[in-house]
Amino acid sequence: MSATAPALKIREPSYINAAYTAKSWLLTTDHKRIGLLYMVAITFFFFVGGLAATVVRLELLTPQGDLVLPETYNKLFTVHGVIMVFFFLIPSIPTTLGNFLVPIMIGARDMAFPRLNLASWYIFMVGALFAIVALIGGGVDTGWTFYTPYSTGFSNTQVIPMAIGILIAGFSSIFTGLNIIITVHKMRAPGMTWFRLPLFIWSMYATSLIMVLATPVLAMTLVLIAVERTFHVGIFDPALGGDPLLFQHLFWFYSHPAVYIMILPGMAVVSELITCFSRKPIFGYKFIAFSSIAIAVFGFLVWGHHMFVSGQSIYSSLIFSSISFAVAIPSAIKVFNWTATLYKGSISWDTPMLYALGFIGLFTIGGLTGLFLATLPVDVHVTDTYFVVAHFHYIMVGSAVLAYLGGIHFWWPKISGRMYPEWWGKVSAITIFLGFNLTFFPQFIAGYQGMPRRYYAYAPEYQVMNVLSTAGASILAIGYVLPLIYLIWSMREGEVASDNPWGATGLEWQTESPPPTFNFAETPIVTAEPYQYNPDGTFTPQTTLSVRQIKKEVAA
Amino acid sequence: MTQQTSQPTSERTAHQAPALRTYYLIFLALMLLLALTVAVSFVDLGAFNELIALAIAAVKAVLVILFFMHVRYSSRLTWVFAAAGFVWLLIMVGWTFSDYLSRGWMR
Amino acid sequence: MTELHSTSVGPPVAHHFEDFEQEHEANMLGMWAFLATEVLFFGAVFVAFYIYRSAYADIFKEASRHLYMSIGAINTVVLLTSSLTVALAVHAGEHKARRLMVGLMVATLVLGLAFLGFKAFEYYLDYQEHLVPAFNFAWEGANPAQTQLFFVFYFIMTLVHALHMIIGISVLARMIWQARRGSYDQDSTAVELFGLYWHFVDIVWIFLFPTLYLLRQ
Amino acid sequence: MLGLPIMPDSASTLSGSVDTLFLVLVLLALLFAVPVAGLIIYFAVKYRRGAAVNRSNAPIENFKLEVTWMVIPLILSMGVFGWGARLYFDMFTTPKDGMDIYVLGRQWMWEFKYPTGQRELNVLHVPVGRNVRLTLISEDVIHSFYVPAFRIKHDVLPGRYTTAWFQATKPGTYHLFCAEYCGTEHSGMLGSVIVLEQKDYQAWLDQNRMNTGGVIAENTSPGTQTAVTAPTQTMAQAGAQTFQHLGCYVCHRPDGKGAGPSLVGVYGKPVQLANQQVVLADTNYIRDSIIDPNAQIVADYPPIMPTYAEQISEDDLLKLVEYIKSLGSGTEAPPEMINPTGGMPQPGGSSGNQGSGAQDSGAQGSTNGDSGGSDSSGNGNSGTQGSGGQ
Repeated sequence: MSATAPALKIREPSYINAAYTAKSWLLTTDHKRIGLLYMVAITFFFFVGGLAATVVRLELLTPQGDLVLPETYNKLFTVHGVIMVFFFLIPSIPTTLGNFLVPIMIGARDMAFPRLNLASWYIFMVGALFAIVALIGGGVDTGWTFYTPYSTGFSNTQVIPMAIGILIAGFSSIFTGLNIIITVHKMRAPGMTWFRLPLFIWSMYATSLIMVLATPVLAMTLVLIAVERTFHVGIFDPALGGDPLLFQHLFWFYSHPAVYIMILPGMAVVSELITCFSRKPIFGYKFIAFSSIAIAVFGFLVWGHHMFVSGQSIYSSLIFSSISFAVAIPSAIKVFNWTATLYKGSISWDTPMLYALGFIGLFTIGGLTGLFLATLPVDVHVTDTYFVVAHFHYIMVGSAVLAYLGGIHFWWPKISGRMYPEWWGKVSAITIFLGFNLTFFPQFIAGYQGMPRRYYAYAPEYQVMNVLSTAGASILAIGYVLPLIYLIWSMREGEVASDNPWGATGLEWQTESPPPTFNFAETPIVTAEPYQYNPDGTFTPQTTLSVRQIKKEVAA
Repeated sequence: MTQQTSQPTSERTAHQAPALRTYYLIFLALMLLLALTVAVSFVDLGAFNELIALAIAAVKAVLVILFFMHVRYSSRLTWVFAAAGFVWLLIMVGWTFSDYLSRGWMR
Repeated sequence: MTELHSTSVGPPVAHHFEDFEQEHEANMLGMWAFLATEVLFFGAVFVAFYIYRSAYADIFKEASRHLYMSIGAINTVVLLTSSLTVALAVHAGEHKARRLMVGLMVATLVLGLAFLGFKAFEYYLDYQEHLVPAFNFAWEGANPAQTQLFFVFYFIMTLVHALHMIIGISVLARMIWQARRGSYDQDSTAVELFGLYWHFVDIVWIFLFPTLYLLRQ
Repeated sequence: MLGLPIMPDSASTLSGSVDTLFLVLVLLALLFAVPVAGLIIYFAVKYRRGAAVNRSNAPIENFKLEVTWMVIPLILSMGVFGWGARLYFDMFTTPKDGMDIYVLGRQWMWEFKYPTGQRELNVLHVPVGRNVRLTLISEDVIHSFYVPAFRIKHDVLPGRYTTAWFQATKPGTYHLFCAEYCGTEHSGMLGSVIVLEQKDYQAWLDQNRMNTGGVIAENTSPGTQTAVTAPTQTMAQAGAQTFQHLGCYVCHRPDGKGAGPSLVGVYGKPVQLANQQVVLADTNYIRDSIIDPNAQIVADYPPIMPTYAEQISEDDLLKLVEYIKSLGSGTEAPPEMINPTGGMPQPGGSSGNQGSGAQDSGAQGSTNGDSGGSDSSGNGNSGTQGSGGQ
């Protein structure tokens, strides 16, 4: 195809070219192929969820409800929430980039449990099937939070299939997390000590902790919901002795840490990008590494800040509020360290870096507004308003999706063996950043003005902000579609990528692009700390015994 | 999160299993504890009934984990993994009950 | 892992592992991580139960008196014994005593089935006494709703536990078949893994028994 | 305060404090965000690849710096937490004086009940400058009572009274929203709070006082249906009628010589239970004792009261609560706070609360049903004897 093509012939077949049959993909145990299977699935769900959001935003263009029926609107925002949270954001980075990169970055040939890895994809797809059945069967109108007793006794929609779908997808998440944890513990290449691990691995490890320890609680909670809904036995029904707040405790025990399942992997990606494109070792490696673990652990102690006005004891609220402030510290550490990394770097403004810098901006806003919500009396006013909506979109959409896209661009040459078109990449990054802010910043204002969330029609004074928001959403939509188009295009037409186009230090860049099935011809030996970048563009890769050197020696 | 250095030792210790006698002794202890907990349940000790019953259950569980499940003879990493679930369970219990127990303080 | 030289003798190692030790430890740790998940899975329903138990202490105690403590106690003995047999089976496996191991696995299987048998019999008695929520629940005493809540939790907890037993027994049955053919002669990791799982299911019952049956004073 | 255009109306004693705290938070946020954003842009431009700048001795770690930027945010955030906690306590500590209003939420409307007997749908009239204590309950799912101009919000739960309070400072009409998603017409569950000057409020009360009965004022503002129902009796009177009607008086005699304890002066007092606990007889206690009488048995009385979960609507419950509150009121000292940790009972030491049992009343027949009944299909039977927990 191009001048470099002949060079490929002397290589081992890459994981993509190893076999071409559908069976070789659907029954693969190769972590890289499984990562791609996930990528296809979650991309589909991203656009399904996005479609629902589009209709929601259009409906909100005018104060009165005139586009869809209220029932439909309620189902739309529920679909948007459920799909985006459980079928896009939670699996997004861990199952795609995580699956693809974790073994390579630590110099392993595969995940610790390759068959379990494939099984989790199938489990995910079965869960997704239930969710789709629930959607086709009439949808769900409870909101993604499934608050009782509405979900158990009042909603007439497909709550149970949806709950089963989420439960099943949850097990997929558990198995992915378990696999990553064991892989990190047991599969590291010689010389890959804990403090030589790329920060991506630290964050993925922290993410996996949450997946393994929080998800089962959601699973049991959904079982209880299904039982209650089927048999009307009063688990959460006050008329029969139950307590609806207990559901909220159990639900948020998972769902608050779940937010960190979404954002920690984003931090994982950004840590890699910032240092690589600054050509400088990351500032405060250990602080960033431990802050990931701290976020994961503290994340379990703050769930009650979703319940400050719920009727929870006010003493409990005080505890949850104070710890919520504490959880901001490790997040702040990361932001400060990323910023400090830029100092005296040699910064290139490639697409992944634009995404990473955008991430820091959006994450800062999202994180700081989180402090507003941790502040008890302010939360009383703005909880369940658009302020909250804006806040968590800044974290879960702004930050997490920007990081995901930044990561996809950064590792695209490794994944596909091709470069993405740089100009289009920059256009999409800037479009998304601007569109996002225009969409969600006005929602902070609408929220403080008092516009409740999940409203299908609203008081006229909020219209200005909603019009701005809808306008931003249309820009955002373009920004999201662009990468889909040009990345697919680049798979065939893109410039062929070299093994290490960014001059990066990680092990994944010391093997071929795309990597062979078992990642390395021989187990690499890790000889260096991560991120040994120099401002002149040179760097020390983590393994000096590169695949090709070994090959040469073998040949000689 | 043990360091690399602990791994070789763990490999060696992983196959140290308790002697057969230990299994029988532990089984005996479990049976005695079972008898004890059933016996206590017939005595009204007020709030202590619950405390004792759960304490005995915890002791039994620890015996099973340490000996039957070989944690006593395993690497520190295994200890951490075995403890993690219970530690997080305690978080869930503690923080949830912090709400329920203090709800009546102010209405 | 620092040792790169994989041994040429010994059990076969999956392609992505360096050696048997690494594979064995990864498998064991994987099971432990899974059990940590299970702790939280059961933990959630325990937390819910104890919340209501603290709110309706007297009602739950009264309800508890309608369970058959004798059956619960017998089942505890059965399950603890099966834990012993599994531990011995693992021991036998490590000492390459195939016949003994198979025998102990069969004993475990029988004990597991006995547990389920007793449990089923107890369910039948509960049914006869109209204690099955949503099916035939009828309560003469005070506070039927809260009492029913007790039985809801009783059934959810024991059924989820029984489901774990059934899964364990199914796996065990297949493993006995494999073990007879000598599949675990070189590498009995699978038996160890099963042992961990089985012990965990036992531990759940160790807590279920006092929680449901004994807190009646 | 400050009247920024992005701020909603500020019309309660607390709203100014919340706004101040909010603005302080905005300032603190800017204090962090602006330098971070500024530095990122500055570095990204100054140290862009190819720029000829001094890059020597680039630091890659600095322990002191790390500690500094951990400790300073921690101190600041703990300060904000403390400030917030204080204000939160004020928000959630119901003042002892003021007027009571009962709020019933149901899919998808608000009903307000005044102790004086008036009943309103979706519109709440309150006077300026008086504490208004709200007792909130839902008949179906969780709603949330949200008045942005007052900066108050509280979930309205089924099966449990929650309380909120405010003191309006500025006459006007303010939005009332349901802030917790509650089903199809969630966004239609709107209302308004009309704050009147004291004298206007008095006039409004007089206009709607007693004896005309039925709907006397149809007051439709866009999107809200509303009606004032003028009373024929106060809530306590209605409650007394229910009390009589259902035969509660048979057991709960004022002299305490019936099968159940006297209810005179119970409200707000500690109650000695048979299981040796002491509980505060608040609205929830009264409610629970009617719905679920055997959960908390008053010491020295047999557990013979049947449950009334099936027979009584939330509306009637509120009336009974108001009636029981009114019994012996005025003569009593303000309620004391019970601290359960410190309140370990001495058996037999129930000297102070002899007549204060609260084995409660119930309602047999259905009542003059002006509101929907409770939703659930309990399996209640006419509970008879009972376990009577020990």
